[in-house]
Amino acid sequence: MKLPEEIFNYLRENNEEAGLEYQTGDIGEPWILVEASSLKPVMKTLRDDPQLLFDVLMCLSGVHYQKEEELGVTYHINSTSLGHKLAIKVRVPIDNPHVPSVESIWKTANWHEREAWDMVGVIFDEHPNHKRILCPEDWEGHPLRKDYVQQEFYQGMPTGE
Amino acid sequence: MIESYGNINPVLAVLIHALIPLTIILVYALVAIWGERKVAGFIQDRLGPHRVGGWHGWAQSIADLLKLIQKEDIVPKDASRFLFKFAPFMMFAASYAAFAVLPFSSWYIGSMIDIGVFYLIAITSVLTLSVIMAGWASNNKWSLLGGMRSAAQLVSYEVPTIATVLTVIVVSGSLNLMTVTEMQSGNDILGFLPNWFIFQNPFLIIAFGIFFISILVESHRVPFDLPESESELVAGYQTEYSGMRWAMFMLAEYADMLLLSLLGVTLFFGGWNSPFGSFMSGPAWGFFWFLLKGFMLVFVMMWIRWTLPRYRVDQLMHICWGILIPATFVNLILVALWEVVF
Amino acid sequence: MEVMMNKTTDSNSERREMVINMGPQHPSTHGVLRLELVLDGEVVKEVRPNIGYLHRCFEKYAEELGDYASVTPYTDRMDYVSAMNQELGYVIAIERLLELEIPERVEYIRVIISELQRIASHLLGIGAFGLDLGAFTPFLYLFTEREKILDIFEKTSGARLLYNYMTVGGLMKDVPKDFKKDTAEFVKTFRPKIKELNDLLSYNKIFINRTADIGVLPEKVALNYAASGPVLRGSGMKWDLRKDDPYSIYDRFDFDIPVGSGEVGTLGDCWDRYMVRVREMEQSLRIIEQALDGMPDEGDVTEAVPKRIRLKEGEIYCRTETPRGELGYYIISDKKGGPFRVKARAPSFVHLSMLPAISKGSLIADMVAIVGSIDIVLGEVDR
Amino acid sequence: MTTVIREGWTTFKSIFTGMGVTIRHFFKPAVTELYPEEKVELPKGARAKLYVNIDDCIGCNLCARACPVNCIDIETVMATSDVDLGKTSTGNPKRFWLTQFDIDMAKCMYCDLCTFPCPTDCIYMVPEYEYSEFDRTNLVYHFSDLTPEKVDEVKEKAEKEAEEKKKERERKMKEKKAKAKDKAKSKPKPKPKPKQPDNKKDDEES
Repeated sequence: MKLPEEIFNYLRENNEEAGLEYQTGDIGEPWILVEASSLKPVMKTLRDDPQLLFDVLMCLSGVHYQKEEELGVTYHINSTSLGHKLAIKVRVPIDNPHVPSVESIWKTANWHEREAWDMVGVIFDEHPNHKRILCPEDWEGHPLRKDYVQQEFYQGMPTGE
Repeated sequence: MIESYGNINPVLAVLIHALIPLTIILVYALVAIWGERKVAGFIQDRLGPHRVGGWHGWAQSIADLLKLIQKEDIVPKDASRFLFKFAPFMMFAASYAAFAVLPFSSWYIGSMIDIGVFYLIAITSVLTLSVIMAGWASNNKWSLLGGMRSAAQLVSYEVPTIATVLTVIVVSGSLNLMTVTEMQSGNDILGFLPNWFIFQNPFLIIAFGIFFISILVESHRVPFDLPESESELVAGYQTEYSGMRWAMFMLAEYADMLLLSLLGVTLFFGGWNSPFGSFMSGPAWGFFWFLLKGFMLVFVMMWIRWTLPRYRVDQLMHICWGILIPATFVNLILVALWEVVF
Repeated sequence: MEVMMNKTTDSNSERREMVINMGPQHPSTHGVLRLELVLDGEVVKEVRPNIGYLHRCFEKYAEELGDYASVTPYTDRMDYVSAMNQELGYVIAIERLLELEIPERVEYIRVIISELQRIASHLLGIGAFGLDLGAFTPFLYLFTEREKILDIFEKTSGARLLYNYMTVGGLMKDVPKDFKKDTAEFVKTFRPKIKELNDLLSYNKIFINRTADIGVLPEKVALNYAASGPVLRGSGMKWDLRKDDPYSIYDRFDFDIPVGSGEVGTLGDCWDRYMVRVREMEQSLRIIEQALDGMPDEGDVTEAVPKRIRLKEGEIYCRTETPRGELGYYIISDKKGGPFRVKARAPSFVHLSMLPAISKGSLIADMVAIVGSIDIVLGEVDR
Repeated sequence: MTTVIREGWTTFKSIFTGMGVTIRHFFKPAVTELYPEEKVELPKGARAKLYVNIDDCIGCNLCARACPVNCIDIETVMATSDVDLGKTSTGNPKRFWLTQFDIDMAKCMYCDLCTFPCPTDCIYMVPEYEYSEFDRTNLVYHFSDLTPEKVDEVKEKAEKEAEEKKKERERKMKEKKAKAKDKAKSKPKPKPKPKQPDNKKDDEES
């Protein structure tokens, strides 16, 4: 059972080049900020390293940070055998929100990433089935953006009041 | 029989002979639909129909009939119209025609032909035809699947049905259902048991078991109601039907259920013979006993329906070809041996 | 004949299979779910679940409301079959952010109510599963029992399905006087009913034929798909958040976690998942009994409810064990009155994403059994 | 061969136990409650329909603000000083005419969040569930008991009152400015005034 602090230090020693950063808010849990480019290798080590063995991606959520004009993706991973939990964040600018897909590491990411694309508009590279999952395929805009305005008509049907 | 009437002109006599089973079927169908819903209700700790027509909603199925008559009769756009329209009537005609050979009582039988059983088996295979016709004609993927499933199911279960009927013919020696019933009158097996076939020969009990399973399949009853399994194929071959046509399907299904259970009663439970030998037996009582035993079997079918889940298509086939058919033929030999010995 | 393509189906005109849409209006899809089945005869070659028919964007509501406490009625609407457990998850997440001290009586009442809700939800899940396979009667027997639980909930919270009963820091109202008596009486009458269900359905050979060796989910695949709850336990993994990631006061009760054992078919098939749910109900009864004894009689349930919730910057991911699996709330708070972002991680969403993996090469009848065995609720899938 | 027999035997045994269970239920009395004849009365705190005891309402608008779906809309008019609306049963003075208090039961989701903030507990749920309507607009319940004429009369009395008060406030302001000017002339160097919070000063200017 390792605390996020120790996991962060352990990760820092193993792969130097990844721009890792340990952050925490005033209340609640800390998280590790990772560069979008080095996300996949970090995730691979997190899953396969015998010390860590994060075998379950609990939750993957897309977030729109309006003030900093950025889109973020938060991964909550958990190791059922060793029992520790970790939160990892990726921040990408809003105009080219490209994040590598972790679908090959955890199969559950497939639908979660499609939902993040649908709701917040983060583009996941090499995603096998990069389509909207909740809204209809030809829906415009991403509903969970802070500045989202619902379209008046969808295929001729009025949408809101 | 017609010649015993003497002076009534033959057309009227034929009409009477044709109408008696028809009225029995229609009245029985209405009562059976209401009965099934009441049986289902009581088994599931609820009441079933309770409002229409006063005491325990006896008029419920009449109300249903009226509703179905005035409902719009939709024929899908590019269904093959004639086959679609004709299928339900053909199904009902098949099961109605088969009633001709059933001996209702010593005094009344539709037509006293010597190969009654042979005729009956031939007619019931027409049912399969009408179900496939309905399934294919309604141009709906679900009913196509329902039709195909029922084709496989009905055709393959013809074999165990015929084999078990054959075992009884081996014992009775004649194909004429009236003589089959007459051979089962009186009750002198072990002193008090009526000498119905089921008691005469122990292996016939196994034959009855297999026969009962296969008539469950023939009349699409759970656990074998795959052609119109609600939870998988929406409503199988009946999906596109509505109004009077669908009512005709329901009528045909219940008539088929009664037909096969009456056949079972004739072959195994001594048709119109009363279980107490000479007491309460005679042409009038024959009617009563024959229908009472039929309704008992129908009740058991309903009881099974509200207890068991449904089989899958390939398991159904495995049971038929893997277990039932070998069992019936082995049983056939055993019955024959038993007959030879006693 | 050319298979008519609707706009959203990608064209497979060169493949001559039959594409059938099972849903969104279909008797056994447990809600508005469209399964695009590519069929070769009756064998299912490929499944493409299409969801989103019941999407009401709970997450947008949570942000727009601008107040932490008034989100609870919307959490009920996600998995409307086990509403209390949804509220419990959200409420515990906010209390952890606030580091709020909860009175004993509230904790005990919350455990009793969420365990009752677990039984009610399993009753519906098992009944619907039996219905999918053609057994109509168990559904009715189980629903008579479920009505008793709903009556208890109606007396406590006033509503039958969507309660909005738990708030941040406590409960809306105190339980009525005869709450303990009703619950104890329910526990006593319900135990023999489980045995009756086993006689009627669980060990019925036709039911076993229909569910054994079907939709087999190996443990490794389950973990890779982040399965949880009865689906994961059905595959033989002893993983229950009430024990492995304890929240509320579950560590005070002793109950064991039923796990699939491949008793009838291979490990991880439909029957194991079903049987885990049946045995879980017995364990919930044990918890309720222990909680009833330990429940303090006095204490105001609304004393710790804060008038106005003010949260500083920060975020938390808090997960609880609902009848369908692990329900997680990821809440980001900034200084304003309402949450900046609430992400609800629904177990049914994850289990449905596994469907293509476990139902390769099964028949339509098995497809119905598999969907029934993973026990999904579409309100939670679409949020 | 033996497996087939054993398989067959377990199948029949399980079928017959199942049928035993159903036949036992066949003879048990039904549990259905016949609705129109046997009416089920809801428990005391059941959340079925909102009711407002209007003479206890002080028009504080807390319930409308607490409602997540905004199905309560209240319009209040300030009571003029000459009329006294008396006190509610809980002793809070009533200072507003309630010209409109509508609850749209078609939008209400029975979450009961409105009954808690109410200071006089005048809005609560009544266990009455047979209020279905043919027309959806009939589901909007009007709880205000003021007749339309009374509403107009109250409204324009309130406007009159508001103008008087505004005039009176301007008059007071002019006197103060006049007093301030002659004070400045009489004392060349005024005492340093204590630091005043900004917003108080803005009020006086506006």
